[in-house]
Amino acid sequence: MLDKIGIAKRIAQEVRGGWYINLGIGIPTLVANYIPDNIDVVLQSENGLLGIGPFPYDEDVDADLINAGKQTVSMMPGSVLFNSAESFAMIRGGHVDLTILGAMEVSENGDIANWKIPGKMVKGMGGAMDLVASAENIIVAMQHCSKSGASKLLKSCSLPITGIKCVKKIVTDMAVLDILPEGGFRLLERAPGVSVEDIKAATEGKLIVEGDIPEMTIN
Amino acid sequence: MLDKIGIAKRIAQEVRGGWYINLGIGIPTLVANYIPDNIDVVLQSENGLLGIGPFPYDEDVDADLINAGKQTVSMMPGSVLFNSAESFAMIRGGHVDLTILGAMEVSENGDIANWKIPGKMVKGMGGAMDLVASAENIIVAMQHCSKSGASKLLKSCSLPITGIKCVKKIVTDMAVLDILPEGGFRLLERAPGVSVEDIKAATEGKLIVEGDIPEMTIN
Amino acid sequence: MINKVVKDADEAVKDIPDNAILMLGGFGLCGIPENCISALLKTGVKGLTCISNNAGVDDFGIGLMLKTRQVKKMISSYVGENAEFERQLLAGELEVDLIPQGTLAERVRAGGAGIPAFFTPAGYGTEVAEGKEVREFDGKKYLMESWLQADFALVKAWKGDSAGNLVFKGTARNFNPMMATAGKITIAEVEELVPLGTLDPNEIHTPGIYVQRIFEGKNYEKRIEQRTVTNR
Amino acid sequence: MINKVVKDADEAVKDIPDNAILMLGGFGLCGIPENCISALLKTGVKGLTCISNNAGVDDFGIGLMLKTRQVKKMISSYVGENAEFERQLLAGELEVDLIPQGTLAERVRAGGAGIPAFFTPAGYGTEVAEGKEVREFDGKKYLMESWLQADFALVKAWKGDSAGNLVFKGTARNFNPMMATAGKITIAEVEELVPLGTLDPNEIHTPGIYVQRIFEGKNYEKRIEQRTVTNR
Repeated sequence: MLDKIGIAKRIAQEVRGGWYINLGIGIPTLVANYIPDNIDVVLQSENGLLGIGPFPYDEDVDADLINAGKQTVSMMPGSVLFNSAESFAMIRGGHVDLTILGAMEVSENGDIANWKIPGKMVKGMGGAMDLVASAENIIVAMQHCSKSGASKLLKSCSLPITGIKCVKKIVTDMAVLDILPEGGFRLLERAPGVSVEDIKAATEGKLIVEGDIPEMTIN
Repeated sequence: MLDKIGIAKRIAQEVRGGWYINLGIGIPTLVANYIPDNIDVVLQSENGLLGIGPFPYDEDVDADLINAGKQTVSMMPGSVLFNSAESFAMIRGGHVDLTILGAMEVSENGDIANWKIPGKMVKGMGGAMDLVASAENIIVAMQHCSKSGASKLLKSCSLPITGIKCVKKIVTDMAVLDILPEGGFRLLERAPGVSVEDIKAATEGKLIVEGDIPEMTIN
Repeated sequence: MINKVVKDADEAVKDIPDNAILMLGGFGLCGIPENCISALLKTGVKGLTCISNNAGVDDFGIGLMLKTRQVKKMISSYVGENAEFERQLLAGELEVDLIPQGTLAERVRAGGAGIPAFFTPAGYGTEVAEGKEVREFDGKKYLMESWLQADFALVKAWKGDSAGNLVFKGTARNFNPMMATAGKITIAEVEELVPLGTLDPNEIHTPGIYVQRIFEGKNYEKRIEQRTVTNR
Repeated sequence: MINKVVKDADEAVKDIPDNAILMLGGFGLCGIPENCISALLKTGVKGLTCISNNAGVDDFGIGLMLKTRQVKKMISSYVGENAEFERQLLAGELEVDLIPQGTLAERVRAGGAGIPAFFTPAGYGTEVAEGKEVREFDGKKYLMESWLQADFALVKAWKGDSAGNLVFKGTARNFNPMMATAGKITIAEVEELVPLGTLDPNEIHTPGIYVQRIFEGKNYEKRIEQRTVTNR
């Protein structure tokens, strides 16, 4: 089983040089820490920054420079600032190459639910609906099961959805899977110490297992 | 009868302090020269400049600073540069208070034709269709009649129109007229030496003459 | 140039009436019109509809106006981090309209740009699509969304001049430029009111044509929600 | 940062194929991609569709590509000042699609911003409205207009860096920023390629995310169409 950092590390392996990437709040934000230095990517923050740098040193903290998670950040040489309409023009216009975000549920046809739980206070979708409706390449970082052990990889989402048929790949604490165009979770890799049987048991949606499933390599 | 400068001077009297104004090519451009210094207005050029200044001194000419008529211009303290989408956002969004433009024909319900003559090479409408469809306040600067003596203030336009029901006021070499909401050219002023009878004879569309029509005062 | 300077926030907001529709710039607590909000607390105006990406926190930003019950409705993309907000919402004392963030930004831009409606893929297939026209372009489904306009837009900039030209700083820009275009009356508060002609015309983010009133604000707190640092 | 620098115009445009759809920045001869146009004259690519506000003059700008018969179709708002253009048009050798200038600017912006269609009042009631959907909002009539995208967008900026960030100068900005967003491949030529990190992030007009190739151009002529001066 992977911890959050393990999931972030594994997702970092999916990143290719030259990509512009939007990272959601939570585990996705951690991914930035594990992208190798020799891979040039640019991180986009939907509140208006291209080229998110590391957290600033204490004396450099600037209240006017935050990421979409409202954390103070820094800029890099070549960073750009812009307004929110321009930011979502980039997103909707397909200029962002990869979106990584968390999810509460994913369905076998690629639907994602991550914004609303009936009966709980609804905080809003923020930029998630724009991101999932626009991105060509979406990787979801999530736990395979809820705390009570229920699968979060489902035939169809039980929660209100954020977008339909949009998720391309999923990295959970147990596995890496992609979603086939015709539907279904195709198992690609197992987390260390997790068996195919474990994953089958933890996946409610259609799981496709073809051939030997290798164990992930995480440094 | 007014000459072009006379028309420009008369239109300048319509201008009020605090207005943002778009001036078309030709006579409208001349209007800027006759706005009194104590009236603060800002001229918008649809190619991306707010705050058009005078033509530059010879040594200050900059190929990268032109107006919509492609003439070299200067900027003023407080001028702003922007792109064409922003420029027409200002225009379409109703932020420009007055548009002054030329016309080949105007109809008694406020239609304007100023972009195309059948049989002649069509050069295009430029920004004219956006301007006339968007502006709340449009003043047309034009000759009352064509060179052959035909009226250009018509029941309905014979040329392809640029916009419908948009012209509010017309200043010609013979008269100042406004267009009534229910249709019709209401005569407001006569040019020096021009009689109401002259104007009646030169106006094909419905002309409304109420009471005494004063002669214009032009300095 | 046209002079739009007013004395202070009190003068700038004094004619905002009950039940006005407001836009307020900012993302979280970053780039919010702090002075205008303080002045509205003083005027006590009621029944406001606030279009703002977020709703502040309990004791800062729009949260302060929620506490005084001046807000009738929020139009936002995300409204977490606010206990009083949650209480009023669950008690049915507050209306909330949640809109995808990019759609919100674009609807505000459209409001300023004279575009009454446009198509976006955001929200297609979700409950956000309910009641909205769906149309397919090039094999993909889109929702029709309409413009948003406000009686008053309250924006916060870094620098500004008497003509209303504005420059923002860092990510405090966010929704402020679009909102500046979409208010019938746009009120800009700036950290520094600079002499006319000192802003480079090529570097102005919001042209003064969109701004009706401008003043230099005071005592900016600029509260940070998540102070994250790298240790040396 | 991602490095997008290519050697020169020849390298930048060498893969533009026959019958490509191009966007070319500029208003009149102001802010046009002079180096890219020269390079296209050399490649001899044919059958081009050029989306550009204007079509140059007989011996400069797009006019040069008209002379060599490389252009099949122009999509523009105004195409005067060009005798060869007129000749080809009247002879039926050239297609022309005339679009109101604001609609052109907004359609290009929409192409870059993922908005397949929007409503504008421009052209309602005129021949521009023929075949277009008309809809009423708040008592006013609007036309539905669709996005424009290009295989290659050729833009000209003042300064740029290796990440493709661009700053324009004066009114040479015009259509360039929107076109930069709407090309599948956007090629930027700049007067000065500056070291990464020297452009102020707060003053960049076109974020590098939109630009795929950038190079420093040479020998800019910057021809003036109407030299108007004030005498001392």
